[in-house]
Amino acid sequence: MKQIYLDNASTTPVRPEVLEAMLPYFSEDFGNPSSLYPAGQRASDAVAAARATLAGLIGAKPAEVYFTSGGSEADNWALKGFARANASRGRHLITSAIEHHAVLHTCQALEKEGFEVTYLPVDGDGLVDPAAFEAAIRPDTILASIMFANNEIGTIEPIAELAAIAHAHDVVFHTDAVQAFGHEDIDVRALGIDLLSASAHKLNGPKGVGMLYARKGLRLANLIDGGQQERGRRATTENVPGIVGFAKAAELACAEAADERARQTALRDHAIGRVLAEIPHARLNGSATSRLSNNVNFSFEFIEGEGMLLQLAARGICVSSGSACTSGSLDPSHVLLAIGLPHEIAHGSLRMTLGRETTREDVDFAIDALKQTLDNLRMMSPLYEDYQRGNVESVIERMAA
Amino acid sequence: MKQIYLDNASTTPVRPEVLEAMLPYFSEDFGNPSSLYPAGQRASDAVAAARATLAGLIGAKPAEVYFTSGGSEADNWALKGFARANASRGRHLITSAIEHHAVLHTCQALEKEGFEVTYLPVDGDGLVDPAAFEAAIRPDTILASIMFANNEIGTIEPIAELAAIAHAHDVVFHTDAVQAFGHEDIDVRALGIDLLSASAHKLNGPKGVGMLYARKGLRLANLIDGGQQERGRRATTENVPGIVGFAKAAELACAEAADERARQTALRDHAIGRVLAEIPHARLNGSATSRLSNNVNFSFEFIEGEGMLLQLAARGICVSSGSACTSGSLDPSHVLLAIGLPHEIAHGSLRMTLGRETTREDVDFAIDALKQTLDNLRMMSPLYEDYQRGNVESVIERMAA
Amino acid sequence: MAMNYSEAVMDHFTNPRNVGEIENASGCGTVGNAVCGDIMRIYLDIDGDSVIRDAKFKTFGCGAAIATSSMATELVKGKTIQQALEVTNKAVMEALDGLPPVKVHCSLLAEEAIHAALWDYAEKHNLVIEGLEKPVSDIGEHDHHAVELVEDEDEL
Amino acid sequence: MAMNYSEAVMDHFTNPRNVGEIENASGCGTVGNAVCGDIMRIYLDIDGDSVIRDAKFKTFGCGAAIATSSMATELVKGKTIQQALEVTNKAVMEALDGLPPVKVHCSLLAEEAIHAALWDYAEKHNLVIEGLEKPVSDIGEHDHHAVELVEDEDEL
Ligand SMILES: Cc1ncc(COP(=O)(O)O)c(C=O)c1O
Ligand SMILES: Cc1ncc(COP(=O)(O)O)c(C=O)c1O
Repeated sequence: MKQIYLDNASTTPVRPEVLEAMLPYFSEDFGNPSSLYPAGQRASDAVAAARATLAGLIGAKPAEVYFTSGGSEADNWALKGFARANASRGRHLITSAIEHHAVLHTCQALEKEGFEVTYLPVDGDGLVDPAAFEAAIRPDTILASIMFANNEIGTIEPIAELAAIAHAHDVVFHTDAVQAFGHEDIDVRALGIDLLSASAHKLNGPKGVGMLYARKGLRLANLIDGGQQERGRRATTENVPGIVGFAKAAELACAEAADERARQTALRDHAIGRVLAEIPHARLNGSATSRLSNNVNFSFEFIEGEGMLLQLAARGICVSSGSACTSGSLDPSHVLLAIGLPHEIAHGSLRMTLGRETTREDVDFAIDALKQTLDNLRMMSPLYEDYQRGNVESVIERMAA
Repeated sequence: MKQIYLDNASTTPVRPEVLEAMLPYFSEDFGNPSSLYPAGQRASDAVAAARATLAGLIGAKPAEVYFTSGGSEADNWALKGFARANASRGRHLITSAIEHHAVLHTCQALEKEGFEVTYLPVDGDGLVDPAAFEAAIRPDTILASIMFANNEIGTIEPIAELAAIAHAHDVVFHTDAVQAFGHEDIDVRALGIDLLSASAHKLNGPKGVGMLYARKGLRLANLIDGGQQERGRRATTENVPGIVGFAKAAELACAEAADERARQTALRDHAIGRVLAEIPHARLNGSATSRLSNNVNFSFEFIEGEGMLLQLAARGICVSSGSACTSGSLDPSHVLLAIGLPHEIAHGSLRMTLGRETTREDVDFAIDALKQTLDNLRMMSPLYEDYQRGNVESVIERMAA
Repeated sequence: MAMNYSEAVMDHFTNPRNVGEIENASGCGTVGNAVCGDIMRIYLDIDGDSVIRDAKFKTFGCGAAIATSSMATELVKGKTIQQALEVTNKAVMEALDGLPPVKVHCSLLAEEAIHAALWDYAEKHNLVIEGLEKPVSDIGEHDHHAVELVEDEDEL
Repeated sequence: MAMNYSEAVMDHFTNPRNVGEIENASGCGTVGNAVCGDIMRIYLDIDGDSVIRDAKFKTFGCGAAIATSSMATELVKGKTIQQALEVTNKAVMEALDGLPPVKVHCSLLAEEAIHAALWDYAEKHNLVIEGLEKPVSDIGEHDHHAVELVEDEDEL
């Protein structure tokens, strides 16, 4: 059966050009970059070139880019590394309630180490309020971490504004840009970002590689101690093919970003328009305007998400409900709860995330399938029965009122 | 120019069968293993199969195997994770002076957190003395970490004996098996290993993936918090191709290990024999008997290592001096100093590590080139001039006496 | 963690048996709650000989919730009330060739829904069904935790 | 971190000029020590007009140590003593198209070795060479650290 992949926020296929760029480094130029002979030198040169490419794409210096095993490690390193190295200056951190678990669970781990964390609420669109952000800053606040764009509902946060506030109070600013890098334009200097996390597999690069940008001069405790790789700050034999693939993927993504943004925004708004027009009891989650061009997120009343996903999967549609990392869990998405959805409709949410290969036909096919699926599941739903009999009211209608 | 690669302890080329096994997971079955649709399910199944394979190869259960980004992360996680989670039971650790920096620098980081570490000396062959090990155990000792085999001099430690002593005193036993896995037979239950680190790129698998075996029931703090991957213990979207490649490489390596060990031991001893017979002022480092079958390590008097490496590289011979991670550093190898070499000859050491593709012709070619190189460099050496004029004596002769 | 559903579960999820309502059912029971993500409602048509002539269900919940509802209704159809009481969560799970640990609670919910429908039948007809206790109407929160622990044990 | 040597360094390392000894040299100086991994010995043949007619070296050390020795001897040959004093570590580095930061100390060593040979010449001939101070014979440990700091600055 034809598969329509609409889960690009979860992960993406490696582009052929990227795989091609990686291939020589598995079995030919496989040397250890730390070694002196040509096979190692070529690997070392490839890592240096990849570092320069990635640094250039975000307006940083090569020496400010550190390779990691992915977005999660970059988030952990930024928060734990900075907090632990700067604890003498203060033990308070600020983040938002809708961060990825790689940030939230890291904050919880830091709380166990004696740090205090403020989890800022967001508004109904998922936006952090700059005034509330400023109000949360205390004399002992050392670090703020606010994601560039949310992975579930696609909301883009006002990063430049938040970073400026942070700096006005001598607070270092980290952003998890895993969903934004390669999609939105990012210049760390212009935006005032001190620390930034990114991951290759979200932009048609390989899984298992990411990066942390850390502004020159920041003190950061190591997460992984050992050899002298990454200038003594992150040990392990470099994942040369992964690093090369990351740089290639990012280079291509950033070059095409403006065009893809325009194309995907049109597709996204087409999808949102059709759903709202054709499917009753549906609610768009996240901001309608400050939104990643590839993100569509709806809650559908009277049905539960996993059943919807499985039925869509049976029709060849690959989508997700909640974030990928928590699917399989029994808890509804913390992001949907944070934007004020009641549990019962948070359970019935669906995320469709477009990619560079997504066509209008794909989107239309998926929405047709979605309509059938929802009819099916609602027919089976005791809640819908109760609603139709007038025994309960619609939560979405109540929220909209 | 033909390249003769004799640096397999540093890293190895990915085998064609391994790359082939990995390829489908880049762009076809690229799904996120956490997702419910078929592309994700196939990725999830592949990770589960790889975990089962690797567990089987070391006599563990699949749920005791956790994937990491390499040997360094596994070492860091084992030591930091166990120490931090069990600090209430005691704050003393034991390790050896010849561990890889991924263990030694991690121990130093733990010392800064308030743990105490005993660095056991080794004998002239690089062996940890079990009696000294037992004597170092204190009532507050919680963890011992002794490497299975040393990466520079190839010495294989008496793991079963050390683990038994540790257990007799209720001390948990970790081993860095990065150099041993896929070469030596390892059964964690039979040997009494509680925690074990391994890395794919040392056995013809890909860079950027490793594993930590952690015996069921051990408490371990997370190093990387976030999503629910690896049963909530190590967050990040799984590096599916890397994991698949690791399992395939390990499976092949373990299947061939007995034959390769025999073949390489013969080659190794041929190399050692030729060097000792044909090159004056040479000293074999490491144990002659309890030694990895692929490791040859010599110190040559009157010359310095980097010059030797570069001249050999100019002749197409890829070898190393000290461990790969520290090449480019000015300090002589801590391992060579720990086995009692004076600085001046620690600087002149050479490691040749054989691989599955190494032939007898390769070894002979390399030794012929080595002889020329040493002649060259000694002719250039003021120390050799002094020695020939009778102004100084040979350190190696003095040590042998 | 991906869901590894058996073929039987997938079959009962994609082609659920006995979906629907029974007008003027002999007994009807609803268990679970939307906050926890699962609600099951089971309708039973029971004849004068205490034989369950028909069973229908409506379920709001995951794939496993729908599959267990479908299987539970299949299993009780044609059975006497006493036989139906033997359709435990284990029986439902076995009939479905097992469930992922995290989904075991769905089979408990199905058992409870049958019990709730029987309890409703008994109340309406002023009967006492031997061995039937008043079912917990809300089998949500508490149970999840128990199940998560089980899962942990199972996996480690 | 891999070594990124310039082509000039690699050339002087693989084909070093002026390797050897000068019997009855006018001056000979040795600097560095084996513990730190670098020793350089330079022999000078100086004529009555204070012109360096020949220079030879022997070096125990890394590729950069050998290349800087080779280049330093090349640079002083044919020069007067006063001109030779202008062959600083910077001059040697420039002639080699630069050195990796971690290897800068090798060029200092080469400068010191020339000075040591000139000092020896001066002592033997009871001369005072203007601008020449007694060279540090052991230019090892201390210097490494200074250089490492430089490298850090440079890289970040
Ligand atoms: C003994 C030992 N431990 C740990 C490591 C680190 O492994 P990796 O480079 O995969 O992090 C290595 C190799 O570099 C090693 O030889
Ligand atoms: C916003 C965000 N942060 C962090 C991550 C973690 O990235 P990775 O899977 O590369 O560790 C993800 C994706 O899973 C994400 O969407």
